[in-house]
Amino acid sequence: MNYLTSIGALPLLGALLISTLPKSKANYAKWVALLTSIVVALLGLLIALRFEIDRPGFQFVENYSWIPSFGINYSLGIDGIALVLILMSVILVPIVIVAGWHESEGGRWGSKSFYVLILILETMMIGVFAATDVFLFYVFFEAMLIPVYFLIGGYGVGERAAAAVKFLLYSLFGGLLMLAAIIGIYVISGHQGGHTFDIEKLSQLTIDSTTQNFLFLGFFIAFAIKAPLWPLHTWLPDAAKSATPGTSVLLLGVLDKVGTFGMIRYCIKLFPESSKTFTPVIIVLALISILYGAFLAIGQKDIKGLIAFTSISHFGFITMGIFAMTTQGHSGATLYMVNHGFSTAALFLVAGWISTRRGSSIIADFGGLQRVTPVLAWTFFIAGLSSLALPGLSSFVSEFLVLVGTYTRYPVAAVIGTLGIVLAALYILIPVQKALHGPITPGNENLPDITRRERIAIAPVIAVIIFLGFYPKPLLDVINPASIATLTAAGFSDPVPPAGGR
Amino acid sequence: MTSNNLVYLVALPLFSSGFLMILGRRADKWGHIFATLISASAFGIGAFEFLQMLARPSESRAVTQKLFSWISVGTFQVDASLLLDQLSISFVLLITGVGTLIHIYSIAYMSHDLDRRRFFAFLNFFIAAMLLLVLGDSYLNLYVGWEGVGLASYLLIGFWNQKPEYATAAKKAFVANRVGDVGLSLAIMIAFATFGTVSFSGVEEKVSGASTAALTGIGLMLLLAAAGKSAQFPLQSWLGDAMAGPTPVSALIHAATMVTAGVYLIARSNFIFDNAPTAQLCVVIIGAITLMFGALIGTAKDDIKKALAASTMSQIGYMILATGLGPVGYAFAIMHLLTHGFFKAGMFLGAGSVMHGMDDEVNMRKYGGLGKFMPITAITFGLGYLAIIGVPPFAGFYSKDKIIETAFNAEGIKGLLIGSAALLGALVTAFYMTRVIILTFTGAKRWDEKAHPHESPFLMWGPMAILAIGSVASGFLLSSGNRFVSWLAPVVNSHEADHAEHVERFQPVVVTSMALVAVVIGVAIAIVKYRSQVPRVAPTNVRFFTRIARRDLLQDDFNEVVLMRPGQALTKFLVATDEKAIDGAVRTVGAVVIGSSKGIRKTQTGFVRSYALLILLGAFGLLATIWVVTL
Amino acid sequence: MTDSPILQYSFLAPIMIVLAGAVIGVLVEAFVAAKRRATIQLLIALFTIFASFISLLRIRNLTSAKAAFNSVMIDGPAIFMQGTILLIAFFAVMIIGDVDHFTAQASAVPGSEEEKSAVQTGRQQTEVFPLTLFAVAGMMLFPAASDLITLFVALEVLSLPLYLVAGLSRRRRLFSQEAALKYFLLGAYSSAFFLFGAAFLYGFSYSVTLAGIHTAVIGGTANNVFLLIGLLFLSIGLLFKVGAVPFHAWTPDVYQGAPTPITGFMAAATKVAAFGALLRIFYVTFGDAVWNWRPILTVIAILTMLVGSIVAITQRDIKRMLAYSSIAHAGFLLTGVIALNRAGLAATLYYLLAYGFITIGAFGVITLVRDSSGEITDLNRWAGLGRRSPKIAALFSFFLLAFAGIPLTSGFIGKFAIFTAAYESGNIGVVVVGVLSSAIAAFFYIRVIVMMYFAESHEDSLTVVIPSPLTSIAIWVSGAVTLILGVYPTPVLNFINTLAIFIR
Amino acid sequence: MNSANYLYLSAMLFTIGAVGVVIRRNAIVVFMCIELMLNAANLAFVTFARINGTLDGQVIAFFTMVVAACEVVVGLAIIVTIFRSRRSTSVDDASLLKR
Repeated sequence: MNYLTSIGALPLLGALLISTLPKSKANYAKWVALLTSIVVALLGLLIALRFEIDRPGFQFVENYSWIPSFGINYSLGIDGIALVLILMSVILVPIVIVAGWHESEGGRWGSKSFYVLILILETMMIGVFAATDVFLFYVFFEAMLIPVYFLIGGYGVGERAAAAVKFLLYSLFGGLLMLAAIIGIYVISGHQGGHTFDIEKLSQLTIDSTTQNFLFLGFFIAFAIKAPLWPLHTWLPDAAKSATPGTSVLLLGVLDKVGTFGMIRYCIKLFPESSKTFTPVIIVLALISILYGAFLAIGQKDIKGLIAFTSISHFGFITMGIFAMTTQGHSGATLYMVNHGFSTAALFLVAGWISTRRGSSIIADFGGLQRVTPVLAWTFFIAGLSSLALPGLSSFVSEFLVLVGTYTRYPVAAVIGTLGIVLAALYILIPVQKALHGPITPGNENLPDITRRERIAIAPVIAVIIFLGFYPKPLLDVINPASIATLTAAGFSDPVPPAGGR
Repeated sequence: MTSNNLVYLVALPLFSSGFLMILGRRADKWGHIFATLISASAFGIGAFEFLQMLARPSESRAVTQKLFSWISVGTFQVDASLLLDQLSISFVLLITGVGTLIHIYSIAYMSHDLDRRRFFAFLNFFIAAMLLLVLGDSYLNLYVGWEGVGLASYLLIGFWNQKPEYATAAKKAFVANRVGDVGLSLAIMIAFATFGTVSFSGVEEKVSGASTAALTGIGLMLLLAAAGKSAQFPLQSWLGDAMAGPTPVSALIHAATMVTAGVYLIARSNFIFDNAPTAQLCVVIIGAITLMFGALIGTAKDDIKKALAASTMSQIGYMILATGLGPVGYAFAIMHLLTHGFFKAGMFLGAGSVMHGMDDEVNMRKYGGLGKFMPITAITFGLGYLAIIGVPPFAGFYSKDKIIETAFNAEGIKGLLIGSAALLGALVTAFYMTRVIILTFTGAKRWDEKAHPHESPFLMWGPMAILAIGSVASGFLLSSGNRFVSWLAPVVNSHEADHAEHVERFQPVVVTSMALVAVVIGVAIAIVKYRSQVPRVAPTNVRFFTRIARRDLLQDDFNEVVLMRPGQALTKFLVATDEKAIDGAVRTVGAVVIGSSKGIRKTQTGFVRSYALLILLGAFGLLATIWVVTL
Repeated sequence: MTDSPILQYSFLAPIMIVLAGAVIGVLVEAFVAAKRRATIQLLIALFTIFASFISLLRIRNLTSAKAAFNSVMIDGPAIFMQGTILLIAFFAVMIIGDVDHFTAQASAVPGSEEEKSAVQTGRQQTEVFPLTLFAVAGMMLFPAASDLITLFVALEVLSLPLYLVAGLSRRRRLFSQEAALKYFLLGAYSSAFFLFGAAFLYGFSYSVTLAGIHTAVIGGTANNVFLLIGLLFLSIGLLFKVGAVPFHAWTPDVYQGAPTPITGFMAAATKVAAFGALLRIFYVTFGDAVWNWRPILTVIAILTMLVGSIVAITQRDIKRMLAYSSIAHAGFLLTGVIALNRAGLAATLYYLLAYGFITIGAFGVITLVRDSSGEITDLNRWAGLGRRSPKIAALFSFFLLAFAGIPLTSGFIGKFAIFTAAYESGNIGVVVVGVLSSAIAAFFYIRVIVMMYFAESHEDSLTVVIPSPLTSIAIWVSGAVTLILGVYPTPVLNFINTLAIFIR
Repeated sequence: MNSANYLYLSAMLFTIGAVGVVIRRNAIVVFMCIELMLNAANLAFVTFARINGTLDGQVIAFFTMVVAACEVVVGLAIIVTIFRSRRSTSVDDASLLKR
């Protein structure tokens, strides 16, 4: 059975089904979408169960010739890193659908299009993580932008069109640079034993260092825009402010992970030498992202903008973990991607709910919500705690792993990065104080508390956040071999503690 | 040795807390009882383990329980695993014992609060986190509890967070704690980078192989962590504001247990500090500074809780000071910690009882002569008072006296300096505590006619009484026959120190006499000063020193000028930078492209002749180019 | 030495069928009643193109390639390009078939009584069909021509009818006539350059055949100055036709003024023909003088990509915008010429096919967006189209994304192939500029999508007419081809790979 | 006479034509300048044919004349139509399409 193709094609089928629904039955669209995404999520879990932890290399491999004249194959396969990211994506989609049950109704178009776009996006998300052919990856990488673009521009709020365009142009710019680099490495592969896009074969090439540096930059800039890394981040706050909460969750939770995923899968794997060369610069950029994102989050007046900037800070951690080139850094960064997905989802969904209720996302418009809507307030608080990496919640494990992994190789960077945790306390607790504590701001007295549907949506997210905080082992067991394999292939080994002894 | 019971110590209150939160209003009726029972049963487990431990020989008293593999990445292996040894059992008993008493007290104290159930859920959560802190077998496990108690403290300080200043106080406490947490994080990172492990036993085993620099680094970072959690200089400023929380919280968290976690951390890391003299010296200095700092603030406070908080800060300064004095100091530090836990918690509960009777008035200038109206409170408070100023045979005498003695006997000039500081601190302590007693319980009444001071109900005075007994007896019990020192010896490795050549600069008798003289002086000054009429409103034409002492020795002003304002300015600057410079740069690129677009558009004049000219010029241009290129 | 000429009629058949169809069209115009002319002309044109295509299919595997006494070279690339031109023409004619776009009487003064009565009585002149067929014939000959005379004649045969049809718009006739005038004057101007260049190539090599000139280039003994002048001026004529900077100035004006179906046809088919000739000349004839022309062509390609992309950003008229877009695409295609390798040839061929269909489809959609006074090309008035006619807007967006080279469209595969070829040949700088200008270009394609979907519409007069069945077929087939070539291009690529060798 | 001189003449004629197109306004004159350029090319063809002694160049000259004639037909048609609409033959008047 072609698991990966099936899981990728299922949402597409769902989308097709929805688009054939007659107008009179348009309200079935959300149910079809929900059912599809649940089936996909279950299939995702099945794949996870059948995944063999100890087997090296890609699993569930599928390989068909697609465009043989360019050596392009439709090849899929997942390692531990891809598996957990796919798993996160397919779990988030049904949650987003349930959470934003009425999101589709405020858009320029009907709800049918909304769910078609969401499901198409899901296919792309799965594809981008599962592709083992660089060309195929690129196809998903770029094609993914289109549904998001319409989701932001069509169903968002405020300056949605401008934000959508900004998002698309930034991403396209990065994507095109990557295209040039992809072409470059493809041409080189042609000189060394035949044109190919196969990631494994490409990683065997010998490339002189100048070329390698340029190609690396082509890939890296694309990923740094996606991730986003300072100073290429300015599209993200705008997009997050404008998009619907559900879209933002997928945008920050999944799409942006493609950037950091790409750094591991492509930058380091294909260009180990250049990765080494650029590491100092990247670590510095990551550090700037951590602190800068945190400071800007503190300075935000809009709750969605705040969450966006916290994400920039978190992506700084992830990037730092990746380029620390230690097992802890890599596994931590990968785990961080998953954890960030869930904690941002929780933050964004709750922020979205309260903004919808209040009709504003300006933090100052709230106040005393803990009295009015206690359950919403508490969920927001827990999500916030996860975002500030409180031990016992999922983000802590990953953030700490990243820091520890960085420290063993780049102590100064780790020390500076650790300062981020103080800022994290500020950027979470300041809005918590302003929005949840204090006297009830006039106009908020009668906001309704969480509904049953919202409970159903948020409960699994909170559960995952808490569970992974205490027991991240299932994920780490899957991630570790892949991290080690990446680092070994790139020629890195962990520093040995001087007093390690035996 | 392993034990299967340890996990329940943490799990029971944790579960109870989550349970009460999830049930919400449905548990309002019985939530407080449930939480108290849970806390009591935790004490029961602790007592059971303690008895078991007593039955074993001293070198095999520690028990462990491995729960599961928590984080496992490469060589970074951390188990969720608990360790109960002589040091942790002391804490477990203190936490669950005092904790249960305070639970009981709170049933009455919070009886009029609509959110009493939530309060108890938080208390249980605190108990769980604090127990995890002292039971974790590695720095990372400790860290979980460490931040957990920080969170509990945040939640409880901000329990009445509808008042903005309370919410601010909560946030301040959390942030200051986080600064300390940076220290703990870094200490763990250095430890892992140095030893390849972060468990206490692992680090202890390999400590000899580490460089002094690494150990000093770890030590200093641990000290930073301790300073944050235990309100030591320079991270002390949050503790006074933390009094915003309900008084039982102040008693439990901000007097008896959580704030002493720093002392625990340093004592637990004795193997690091013993090998890092520089770090040890810093510990001593910080302790000495803080004990003076707190004591001086205490002399100027009119708010009874803030006065007690300053006193707490000062007393923890003593403990920190003691932990910096090497193997002999640890036991005295912990002993003082335990006695302090009794008398300070007792006094806080007493303060709560006073507030309870005085409609939540906290200004001592509006008390006066309350001893008549609340005799039990006055007596229990008074016993705690005698304990804290160090009057024999009350508990504080034994523990503080040992610390002062050890301080004086430290090597070289250091010993004289810190000894004097500790002695002076004792004098000031006697002064300000006497002031509290005089202002509150004696003299003329200064309260409004509306107030009807009355004694608190049994549920409140019962725990106070028990704590008062502790304040009286615990010192003697612990110190007689060096009982506690030898109890802790296997943990803090003080055996060798006992045998080592010890320079006794001052005989114990001398030190004790000096201390008692200091106390008498302190008490006498206070009586002279406050015997006469005390104004209801604090006089403003006071000396410069009083003014800055009232302002907490300018600690908040310092933070505001040095950290907060620059931080806010930086934030504003960065927000502007992001908008103007970074996004601006992107927009500039766009503007340049659009500008050139408009520029080039102008060449499209619509006149066919100009197009022809363009072609002609193009031809010439190409001709010229080809000429240059090929010829 | 004078053998009787062997013309190889079977090779020439496709061209001759088209020419014959054109001549029949002229006769129909002369003798058939006005009311039925349009239908008959349309059927003749479609049938002609179809027949020509069939005859082209029959010769596609022939090995020998020379025809008409070595004047015409029916080799793989020529066959592919002829086929592409025929396909494009077929669908273009379908859109042209909606004669409402064309003036009833070209000779009538705009706004005159004469014109009105012609419209009212339905006396529609239909010269556009035979003229189109003549142009198609010229286009088919152009990439196959292998001597200077044939090249020149083909150039004129394809150009002259286009000059005329550009002026045939029914509405905004002054624009249309102006477009015709500009196109004509500048086209003639550039063909003078072409001819002058041809003269010097003849002077350089003393041969008029491309093969003969090639021999002279290899020999290297002849007068180099003549070669350079000849090469340069000849190129100017060709670069003019493809709309390369700085010979592009006519493009926006003519694209905007000409009747939209013609614009589509011109943009798609002329580009194929002109690039066909350009490829043949640079690959076959001057391939060994690459160091002489590559720097120039590189500069031109870079300028073309940048100018096209940049200027398009601030355009307010959709047709003008697509004109600049076509300039930018000419730049991308030039990178395929510069590559000078087999991959470059194959990529260019693929790109031309893809681009042709995208263009036909896009302009086909534009013909549908009208108000009572005719087509609306002002971009601001496209606001809200996505709400009013979601399907058409979606299709147009798809074409725009294909222009922009988003994956899963033919435009992406084309761009990928052509940049790969350029990179392979070592012209990495061109690739980088190409990529950057693609990014710039994305901006204005997306701007249109934003207009259609995200801008609030101000007026309601704008409607999308229900397309005639033929136009429908044309645009939806174009859409399908664009998708198929984007998702599964393998068969076409394989086919191209078997063909992509020039024969000298 | 050195046949190179014919080439110079041809080049001059071409240049005159090319520049004439740019500087003259009347559509007919512009068109005639283009014809001049075509004929300059013809002269070059014929000259080269003479230098080399082959006939190809002369044949092309004839072709060119025919093509030029066709061009005249088409061109005049367009110019006349424009004239009828605008009552002007100045190429500068036809400048509605710009920017």
